[in-house]
Amino acid sequence: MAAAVLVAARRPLGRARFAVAALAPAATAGWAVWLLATLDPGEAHTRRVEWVPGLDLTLGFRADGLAAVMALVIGAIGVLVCAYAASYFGSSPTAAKVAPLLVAFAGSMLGLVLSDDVLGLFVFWELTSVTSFLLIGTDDERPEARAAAQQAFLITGAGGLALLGGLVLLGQQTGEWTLQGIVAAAPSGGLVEAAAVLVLLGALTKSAQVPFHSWLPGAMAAPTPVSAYLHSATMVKAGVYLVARLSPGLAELGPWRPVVVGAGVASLLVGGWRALRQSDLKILLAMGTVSQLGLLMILFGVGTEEAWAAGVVLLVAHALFKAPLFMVVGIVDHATHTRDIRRLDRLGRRLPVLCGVGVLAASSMAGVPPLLGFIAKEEALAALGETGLSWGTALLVAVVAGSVLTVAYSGRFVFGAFGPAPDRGSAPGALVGPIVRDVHTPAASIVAVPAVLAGAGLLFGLLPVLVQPLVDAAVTWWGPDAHAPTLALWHGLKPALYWSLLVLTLGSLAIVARSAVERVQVDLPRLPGTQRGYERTVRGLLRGADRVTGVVQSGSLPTYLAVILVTMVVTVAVPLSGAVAVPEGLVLADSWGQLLVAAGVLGAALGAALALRRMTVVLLLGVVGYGVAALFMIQGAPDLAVTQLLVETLTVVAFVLVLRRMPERFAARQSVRRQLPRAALALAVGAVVFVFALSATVRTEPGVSEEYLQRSLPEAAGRNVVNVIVVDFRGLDTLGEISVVLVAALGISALSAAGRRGRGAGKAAGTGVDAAEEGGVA
Amino acid sequence: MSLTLALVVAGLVAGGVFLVLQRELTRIVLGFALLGHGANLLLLLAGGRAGRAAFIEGDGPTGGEVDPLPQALALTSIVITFAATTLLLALAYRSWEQRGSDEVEDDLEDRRIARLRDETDADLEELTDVLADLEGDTGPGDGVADVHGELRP
Amino acid sequence: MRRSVILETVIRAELPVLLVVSLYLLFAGHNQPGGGFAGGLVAGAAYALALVAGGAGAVRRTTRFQPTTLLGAGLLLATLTALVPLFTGNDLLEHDVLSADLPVLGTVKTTTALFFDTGVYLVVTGLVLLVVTALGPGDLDVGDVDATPGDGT
Amino acid sequence: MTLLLSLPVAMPLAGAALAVLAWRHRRLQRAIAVATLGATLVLAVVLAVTVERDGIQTTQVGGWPAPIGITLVADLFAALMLVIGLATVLAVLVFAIGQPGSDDDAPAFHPVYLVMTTGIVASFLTGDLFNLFVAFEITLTASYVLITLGGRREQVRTGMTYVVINLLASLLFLMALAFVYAATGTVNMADLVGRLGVLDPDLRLALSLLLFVVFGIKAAVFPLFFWLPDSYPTARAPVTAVFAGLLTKVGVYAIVRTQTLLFGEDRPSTLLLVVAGLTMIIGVLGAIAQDDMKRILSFHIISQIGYMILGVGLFTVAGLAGAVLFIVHQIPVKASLFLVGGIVEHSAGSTALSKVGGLVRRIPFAAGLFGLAALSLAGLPPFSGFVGKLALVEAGFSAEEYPIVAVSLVGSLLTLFSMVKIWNGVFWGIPEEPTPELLATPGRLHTPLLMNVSAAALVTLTVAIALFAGPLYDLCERAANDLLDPSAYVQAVLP
Repeated sequence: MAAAVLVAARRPLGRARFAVAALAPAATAGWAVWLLATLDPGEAHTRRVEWVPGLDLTLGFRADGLAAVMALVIGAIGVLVCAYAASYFGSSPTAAKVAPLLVAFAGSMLGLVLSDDVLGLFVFWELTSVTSFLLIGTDDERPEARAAAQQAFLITGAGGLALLGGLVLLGQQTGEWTLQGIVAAAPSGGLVEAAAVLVLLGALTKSAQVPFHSWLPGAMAAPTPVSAYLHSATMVKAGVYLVARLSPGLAELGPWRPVVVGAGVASLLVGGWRALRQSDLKILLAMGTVSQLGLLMILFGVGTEEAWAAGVVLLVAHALFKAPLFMVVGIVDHATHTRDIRRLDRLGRRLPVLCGVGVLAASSMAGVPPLLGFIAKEEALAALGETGLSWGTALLVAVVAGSVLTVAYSGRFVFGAFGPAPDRGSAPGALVGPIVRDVHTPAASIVAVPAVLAGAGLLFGLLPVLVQPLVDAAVTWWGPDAHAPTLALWHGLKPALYWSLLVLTLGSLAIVARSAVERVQVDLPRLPGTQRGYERTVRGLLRGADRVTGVVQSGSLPTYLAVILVTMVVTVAVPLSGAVAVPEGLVLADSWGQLLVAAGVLGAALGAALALRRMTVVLLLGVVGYGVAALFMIQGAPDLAVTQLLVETLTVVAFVLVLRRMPERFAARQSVRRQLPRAALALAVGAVVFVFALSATVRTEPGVSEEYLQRSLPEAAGRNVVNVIVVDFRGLDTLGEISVVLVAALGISALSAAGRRGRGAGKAAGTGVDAAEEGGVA
Repeated sequence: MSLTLALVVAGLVAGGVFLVLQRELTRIVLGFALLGHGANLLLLLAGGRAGRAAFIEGDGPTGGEVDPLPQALALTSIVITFAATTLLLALAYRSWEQRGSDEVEDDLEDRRIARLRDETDADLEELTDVLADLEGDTGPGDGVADVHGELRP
Repeated sequence: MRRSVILETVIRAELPVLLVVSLYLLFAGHNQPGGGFAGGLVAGAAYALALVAGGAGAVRRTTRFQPTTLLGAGLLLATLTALVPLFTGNDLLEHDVLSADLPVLGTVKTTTALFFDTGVYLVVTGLVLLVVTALGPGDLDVGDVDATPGDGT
Repeated sequence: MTLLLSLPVAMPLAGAALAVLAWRHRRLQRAIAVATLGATLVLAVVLAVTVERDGIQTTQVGGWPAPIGITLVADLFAALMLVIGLATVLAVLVFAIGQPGSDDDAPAFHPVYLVMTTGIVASFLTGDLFNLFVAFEITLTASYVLITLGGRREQVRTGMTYVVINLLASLLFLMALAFVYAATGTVNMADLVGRLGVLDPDLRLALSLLLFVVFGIKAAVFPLFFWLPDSYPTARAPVTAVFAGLLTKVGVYAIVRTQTLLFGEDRPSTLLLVVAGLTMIIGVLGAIAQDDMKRILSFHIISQIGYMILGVGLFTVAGLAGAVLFIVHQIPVKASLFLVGGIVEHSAGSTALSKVGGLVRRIPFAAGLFGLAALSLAGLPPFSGFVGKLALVEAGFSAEEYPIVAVSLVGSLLTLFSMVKIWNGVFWGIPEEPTPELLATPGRLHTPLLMNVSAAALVTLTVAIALFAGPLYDLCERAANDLLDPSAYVQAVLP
């Protein structure tokens, strides 16, 4: 069984075409059917691949009924989408790009629905986001495609991170890292509630639920086969699927129902309403998807067995009608080069077969008997009629309203695509373009694909017994005793039937009066757009980033240094203030000589800090250096003194060599007011160092030094202990030290070589690079 | 420990910091030289009071020798500081050669960012305009379908 | 730069003296103040002096090596001194005591640390040479082949 | 074990010396550099295997017992860093050799590069605080030279910032060492453990914070990182890659080492978490504000450092294990991203998002590499960054530090945002016509094989990290255990 996953997940190499690509989903579908046929209720095939056991990260697969249903949808729709895409793309180079991504997506999606371990599920979850990003951006030369891909990725990515947080929290709170375990534990508690909300955020964004739905219309920038597959039939169902998985265990948690059902109802209504005003057929369908997913959310999330089972039926039905609808739009687009219903006129007469397919699929969407959509809708209404919740009736009314909208936009789709063009006098149609007259007849092979799907919707509607096993298999997830309702076209005169009739009647009225509805829509105040919200967020982020960066990243070296030093002073001074101490044996000075030299050094240092001529500073620096050498000598460090003397001489020489070419004085002195903060900071640093030096001298026991004195002569044959330390005891330091010296020497030489090259070039060309650069500054 | 020495250290550090905070590269380099002296003296100070140099005259230490380890450490650090300071000086010199001035420049890109921009992602703007139409912010109207048509003749 | 013949002569005479001093510092370092570092600085300074006084030609006549060669050889010597004991089963940088009977000096006892210190000496000499030539008068380039006069014309 | 610990430190130095002697014989220099680093990497792997099997390894340099001499110590953390660091250094070297007109042309490049490697190795292995200072100086001085190699004006200007800031950090480090010595009389880290323990807690905290500031400058944490994005992007691609991949991590390594070994008892945990959060967010906001691929990536270095500090701040086994895993994953990822930046620069002449576009068509292979590395950086599964992020999230939740986990997740989203921004700006879109300058240079439109190979090698390494994340995480957990309980370390150094 893992083999099936692997086969599906493997990306065909090279220029795989859709025929090859279709093999993977075909295998998946076949495997799913076999699974459904052989699985006993409640049974499952499992396979676990430990990845990071220390983090409970396991790719644990569990193929149960629900997984098989999902796999069947993924596989079957996948095969058909491949068949469709083969005709759709023809031999365009895009095909080579899309085919492997589609298969990769199918593999990820399959992994998602087969995963039992939540972290493993998350892995596939994000993989579908990545493939979706790449597929939306197929046409990457168009800016909207890039932006849409980015938006989809960011919104689902944000949800994904919430999901990750939620899953980890859930796992840690329950100790269970599998869906099965979590559902069985049916946990509760404040943190679990927080975790559930986070998980739901992930699910809602993925399933494009209000208010996170804004990425889905944009995602329609993807090629139509991609839209049909990812953005209607499969990927967007991931969120719904996750809710379905967790609902049996978490539905009783406080925030669960309000969040899921609230978002679902909002999506159902907003999506339907928005769909009703679209002119672009594809966007119309996308809004319809938002609406349908809302209904699915409600069914799976409300937390009753019947609703859950109805959700499974609707999920299958939705795949069977939404995918062909997208395909129909793709064919229309191919044939007419537009998808705008204002430019399409009586297409139904020219393409009657296509029209038939479209009508069939749209009817299923609207819930017209005897199609599968009707059965699903009726089951849904029946289940929602008996939730037993205090606000059950309100929910039912909302769903009925949403269903009316569904009927209405289904009609808008059919009449928009295949009916007469709307009266152009009433609409501001100047920008729309002319009504299309030339129509290329699509190939039979491409029309056949949606026909098969729509036909399946009819077949299953007429013979619901064919779908029954799917629902039976899936519902075992709800509980060991759960039973799916028997699907049928005719259940007798029950409330659901009346509701269905009401929906269809009101919907039909809306279709008949569609121009009036359109006018009402124009006149009504507009709903606030979440797209603007997304845009504002991103803009705000960019602006905020600029502002923050503008503040912290001043680009000025003195500022950076000052910040570092202030940080040092503050962080150190706080604890140091608690440890101020005067060391034992503190004396004013070790000798008069020390005092004298010290005064000289301090004076010279002060002079160096304040001097205005470069050479003066260098000379004073030399005085400081020699003074320090003298202090070394007084301290009892002749080696240091000698070295310091030599180093100081060389430093001064080096400075003189460099500074003799520079202007004598520093640039105009800055005002005292501007120097004051620097002086203050300098004094603060000096003070901290001073206090620290006093306070740190607390050592009472001898350090390691005694060892050096003892061992120097007998073991290292040297009388100069300092030298012995340098070359022997701590020879590694010295080895490092000379490599520093070597590197510095090479660096200086390289810099001066570069300088000479610059000058050489300058001489050769008359105006050299450096000369030009200098000119640029001046 | 000698208070005088500690004060010298503090003074050198303060002077060094003051110079390092200036804008002229040469003063910055000089500041580091002062800071280096301060740090080296500090190391020595950490070894305790002044004493006899750490030479073994006879067969072994006679007591009263000054702590040799900080000296060795300071020796290493003098060399390292010298190497680094000289490299910095060469860099300052190169900078002066190139620009005819030895003041540190601010980072251009940072300054650009710091000047608050109003323009934002062009792609995003385009998408938003398109999608806002779809959502109905501008009502059913403008031609949208062709923007979204991935198949152009 | 005008060259002073007298200065050049004096310095050329002094050069060997300074070199001997530097070698003394190197060899005596283990027992007296000095060591490879101080020795190297003196040797380097001697050449620097020669450079300033006598120009590139003078230095080239007295130095057989490119400064980079000195650097490389010094580091190699020091590193090898560190590495060799590893292959005789000892620790990195472990030194052996050496003693030799020399004609004038009598029995000299030292350790392999001397080789290490010689490495230090060479590297430091190389550094000083490179620094002085890099920052030194522009017409006195010695360090870099591609900087010989005539390149730029 | 003497050989295994000593050779990685000394061999690159010997190589550097030979490379200096081979001045201007570029082929010879290349051969020396590659051979030395290759051999060192092999040794590091053997060392890691030994440490994994036999526990902490030590050697006393010069044969002097600690704390008289300098001790080289390899625990699991150090060994992991060593292997991954050397692999990255080697891959970047190959890139530099393959890149036409790179710094590899300068005779100083190879010796300096090798010396820098020594510094990095020594930083990981040394058990002596002063020797750590020396190792830092080796690394830094070499990096000063590398960042300004070529001496172009932009390089000199930004190199100046880099050198000045790091020099200041070095001097602060020196002062900190003086204080530590004044208080304890030793600089051997294992010896310090006991001697610091008896100090006044306030004094110890002051020492701890001073060292944290020092290493924080090098590791580029908030508010000490401002220098980094100004200086890194101007160096050539290989140099930036190795800086980005390793140098900041050496600082993080020092933070982890000192905070766990020396100051484990009174860690400033809350402070660290706050610093971590600010570093993540301010860093990634900086990235979002940029319009140049290399600058965006430079800000990401900072942001990602925040995640490592987060792990340290939690100060639990899980947190430290996450931090170690995160560092190990970051080194190759970051380096490979900058290498791809180098390929972009090579084939498009710029890395400014406004000046390039549609490169997925011209350099699809590099685009793919970027995609993998970018997803990894953004912490998306199934890549290595995801495992690291997951480890930190789990550790954060376990420690009940919810706010910082939330911040880290937000930071992760913003990282994704800016990676998508690079992808959209550089690899997608309408391809820019090659500039005449590019067309005039033969071979510019074609990426040299070695550049692709070395970038691919690093990406493969990150994929391998993801693939073997299970055993690797176990190693990290063991490393974290060792870090939290220094007694084994002390025992190994001072038997």
